Amino acid sequence: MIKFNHVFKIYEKNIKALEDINFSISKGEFVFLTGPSGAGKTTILNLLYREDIPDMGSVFVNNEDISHISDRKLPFYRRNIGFVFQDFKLLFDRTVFDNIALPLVITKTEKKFIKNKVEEYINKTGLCGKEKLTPWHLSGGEKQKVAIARAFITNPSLILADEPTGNLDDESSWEIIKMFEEVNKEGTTILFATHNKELLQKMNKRVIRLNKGKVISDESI
Amino acid sequence: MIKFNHVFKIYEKNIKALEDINFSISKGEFVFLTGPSGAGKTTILNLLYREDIPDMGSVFVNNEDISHISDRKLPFYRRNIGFVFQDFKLLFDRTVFDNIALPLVITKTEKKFIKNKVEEYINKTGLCGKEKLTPWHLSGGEKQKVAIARAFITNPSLILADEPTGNLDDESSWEIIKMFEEVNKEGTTILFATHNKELLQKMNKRVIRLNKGKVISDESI
Amino acid sequence: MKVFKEVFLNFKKSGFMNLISVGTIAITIIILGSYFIANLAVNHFLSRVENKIEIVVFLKDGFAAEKMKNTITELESLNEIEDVKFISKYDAYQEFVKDKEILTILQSFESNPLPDSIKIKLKEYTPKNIDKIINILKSKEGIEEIQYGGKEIENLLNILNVIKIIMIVIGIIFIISSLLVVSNIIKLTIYARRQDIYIFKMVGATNFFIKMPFILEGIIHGFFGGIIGWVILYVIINILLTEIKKETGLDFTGFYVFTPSFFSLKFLIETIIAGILLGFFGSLLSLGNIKEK
Amino acid sequence: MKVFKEVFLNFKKSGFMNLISVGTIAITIIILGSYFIANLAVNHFLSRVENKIEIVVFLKDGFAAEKMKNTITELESLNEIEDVKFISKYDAYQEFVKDKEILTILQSFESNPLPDSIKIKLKEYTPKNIDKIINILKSKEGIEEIQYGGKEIENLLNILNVIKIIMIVIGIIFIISSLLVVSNIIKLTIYARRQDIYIFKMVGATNFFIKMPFILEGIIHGFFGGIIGWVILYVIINILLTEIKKETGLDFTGFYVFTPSFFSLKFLIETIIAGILLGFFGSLLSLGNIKEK
Ligand SMILES: Nc1ncnc2c1ncn2[C@@H]1O[C@H](COP(=O)(O)OP(=O)(O)OP(=O)(O)O)[C@@H](O)[C@H]1O
Ligand SMILES: Nc1ncnc2c1ncn2[C@@H]1O[C@H](COP(=O)(O)OP(=O)(O)OP(=O)(O)O)[C@@H](O)[C@H]1O
Ligand SMILES: [Mg+2]
Ligand SMILES: [Mg+2]
Repeated sequence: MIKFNHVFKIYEKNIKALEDINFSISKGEFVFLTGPSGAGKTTILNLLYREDIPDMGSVFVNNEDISHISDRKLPFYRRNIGFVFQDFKLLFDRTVFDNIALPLVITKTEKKFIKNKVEEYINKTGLCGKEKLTPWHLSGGEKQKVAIARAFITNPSLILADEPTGNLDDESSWEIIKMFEEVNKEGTTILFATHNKELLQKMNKRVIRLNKGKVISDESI
Repeated sequence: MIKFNHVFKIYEKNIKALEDINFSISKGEFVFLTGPSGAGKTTILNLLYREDIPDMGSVFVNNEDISHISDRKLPFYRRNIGFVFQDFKLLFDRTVFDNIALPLVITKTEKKFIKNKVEEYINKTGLCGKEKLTPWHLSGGEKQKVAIARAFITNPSLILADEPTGNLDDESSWEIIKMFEEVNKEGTTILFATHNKELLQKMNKRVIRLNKGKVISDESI
Repeated sequence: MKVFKEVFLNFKKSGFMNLISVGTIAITIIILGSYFIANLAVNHFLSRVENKIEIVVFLKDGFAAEKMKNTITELESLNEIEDVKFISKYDAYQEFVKDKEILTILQSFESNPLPDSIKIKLKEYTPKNIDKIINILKSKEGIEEIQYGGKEIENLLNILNVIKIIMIVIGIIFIISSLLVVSNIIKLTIYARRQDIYIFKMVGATNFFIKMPFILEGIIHGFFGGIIGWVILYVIINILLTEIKKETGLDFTGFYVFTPSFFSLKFLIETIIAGILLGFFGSLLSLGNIKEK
Repeated sequence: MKVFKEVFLNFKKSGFMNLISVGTIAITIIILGSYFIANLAVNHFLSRVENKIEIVVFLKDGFAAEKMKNTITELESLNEIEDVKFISKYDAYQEFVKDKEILTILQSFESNPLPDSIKIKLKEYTPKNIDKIINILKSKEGIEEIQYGGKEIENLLNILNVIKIIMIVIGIIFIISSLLVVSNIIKLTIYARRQDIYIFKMVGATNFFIKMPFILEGIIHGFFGGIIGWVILYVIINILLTEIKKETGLDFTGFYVFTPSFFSLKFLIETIIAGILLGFFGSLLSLGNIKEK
């Protein structure tokens, strides 16, 4: 489903964020992405989301080189992907409910359906009682939960998660991980960037290790 | 040095963020603050920084009820405290160098001194080579390091750190922790909010545990 | 429907920016409105001055009035001419004897000393038009003298025309300025929300979905800005007219620009339309190059 | 020094917002400048009209000129009066005989039929002033007739005064509007940077340290806005004058408002000062209620 083919990403001032990245992920896989700070995890996820394009090489999703998606089609490409951003990217002047509902609202989904769906994910992530608050009034972990719920709500076929448990305590983390496992069982492909060693060990999934923009290992533990 | 005396903080919609909080911290202590997401850790740190004032009870710092600090004196109170914010609060249109230098610049410190100091902390946090980038171009962990360096640069007598290792890999985390221990040995009081159980266990310091706005335990492990 | 909800949400959350946007449109409407009224007044005065200007052609005594008919018909067919009137020496006499002093003078003559004459009014008193008519008249027989005020009148007309040109230029400056200011304000409100726009793009919103609320918002702001601008203009002008009446005794309230019916309905609708257009084009101009992040 | 660095940084980083702010000030300067020039021109024309108005007092024949001296001195001492001139019947004759037609008429008289007269110019031609002078004159002996144009002139004067009041009101509207628009723009640029302001407060910056850069920025924007506004105004007016000359043959370039020296120096300095004041008060107004976060 996903294929990185000799991908390079070099930022201004000659910062080599990615150097010759090659890997493929099949449909339905659950893959962890790890590596020290600045290794290039977020960069890889951004390339997959077409937030950025590679300077060399190509990124294939469903056998399509996504660098060639036109601006007009881009929104529709993104709608198939759920992205839990590392910095959450929430709308600070909308309520938790509206933030989670956003991906459904922009596709003009039926109101009742939205309501049910949002309530389902508010329960799953443990945000009950916070529906009407805006992110200003949330704790760090609560914001992260909103970001996660928003990524799940459209039942996307691919979920990109950038350090989704960085601000969560162990208990919440495991509940969130359970959500990922559940949708993964139903066929959703997952690419999960994390620093959490305990998580990597306990989950026993494929792990792609990055360091300084290069893949240094790609194996199951 | 710090004393919470029957402190309550109730937000709109009757959200009890803190309920009857009592504890004291002596000068030079290193105290961890832990608890699940939404327990009230950030709220406690915000009260100490006078970003917010308690609805009931009082917070004493150096035997002064900080609710009574006038708006004119507030900036000077804050200059004695280093705060590593959970969401970093960096200036996105200034370079890493300028962000770290900010607390010194606003006190009109000598230029040369600023340069030396900033370079020292850029080295310590491992941000070498990123001085001239703006936070737009930093990875999550790098942003966190900038936030930490900024909090340390004024040699404050009190450092409040809100989940300062949430976005860092293990190795960087330990380097940062070493920085905290170092200044603590020189007499700086530290209040450190974290979810990281491993950290709590290895450090063997006093830990204040919160849950749903209440102190549930306060002991050394 | 969704789009309206977006607009409503924007309204609620950034009350401060709405105020600024509506306020700016109101101010521009006040400026444009004052200009519009001043322009009407100036044109009104100018046309009153112009209406008093006429070319008078005195005809040779004894020249058959019948022969003159052709000339008059020819003149009437010209584009530049508004009105041509033949005044016989008898008519002129009747007119003049109304003044008693002139009567005594006229009575000292044996017969009526006044000539037949033609009065010509032009549509536009440009030097070019005047020259053309004079030249035509000069080519005709039976004309004793042509009176049109000469250099004096020409100067006055020139000044009037200059005033007209200046008013048009000022009008253009004002309209462009208003559009720029309003679009600047809207640009800034969009800039202040660039983060939100970025997030919308990130979750897969189409450009249309993102831009529509801003355009609707511009229109709504224009609507309210127009109404507010009109109210303020109305109050200012009423105070002004009362002051003028007190100060000089002149009553302009009867002057057609300020009649209540005109001012309170047609003008209200015009200001609202102007406001809406300002808001619409302002937001359209600003959306050209949304920069997010 | 630090403050200047802040200002410079703000400049560099938000080029887009600077452009909008400078542009808006330039636009306001253009509007205020056109108003200013229009106002000068109007006042110039009005004073030319007023200068032609005078009160003429014809004296009784044979009344000793010596006795009139007292009246003249008394008139000269009045505040309302600009100038008083005695014209003897001999002077008047000399003046009139310049016209040949009148000469023939005058020669038909045995002696000089013209009376002695006094010409009075007022500083301000308000109905009140005119009434006062007329009443004083009426109380004097030896006066045959007072001529001041009567109702006609009074109406003209009223209209001139109305025009003056309207120009003043428009001026006030323009200045207030400009200030509001500029302060709105600055408010929005501050709003767009509210997050930065919040962070500054969080690290312990004083209010003065936070506000100073905005005020300096306002002043600098005003400076550049003033210069740009002046350049555009200069170009527009030059094009306008050339057009007018082509169209009507009138050459206004000699008219004192537009003389190069005036326009290129005094007026330049004035627009720059106006720009700076706009920027300064605009930012001061906006900073009153900084809302951060
Ligand atoms: N827009 C950019 N311009 C310049 N350099 C960038 C940009 N974005 C990222 N970088 C650099 O690329 C490198 C990789 O960044 P990336 O965000 O992918 O790291 P990461 O693995 O996500 O780290 P973290 O765990 O800290 O989030 C970093 O050194 C970063 O400074
Ligand atoms: N401004 C606010 N208005 C309303 N509720 C608030 C506000 N700030 C915080 N809260 C609520 O207070 C509670 C405590 O929040 P706090 O940020 O202190 O949690 P925390 O312990 O820091 O959690 P985390 O580990 O997720 O950062 C949360 O339930 C949060 O929703
Ligand atoms: Mg990252
Ligand atoms: Mg927190």
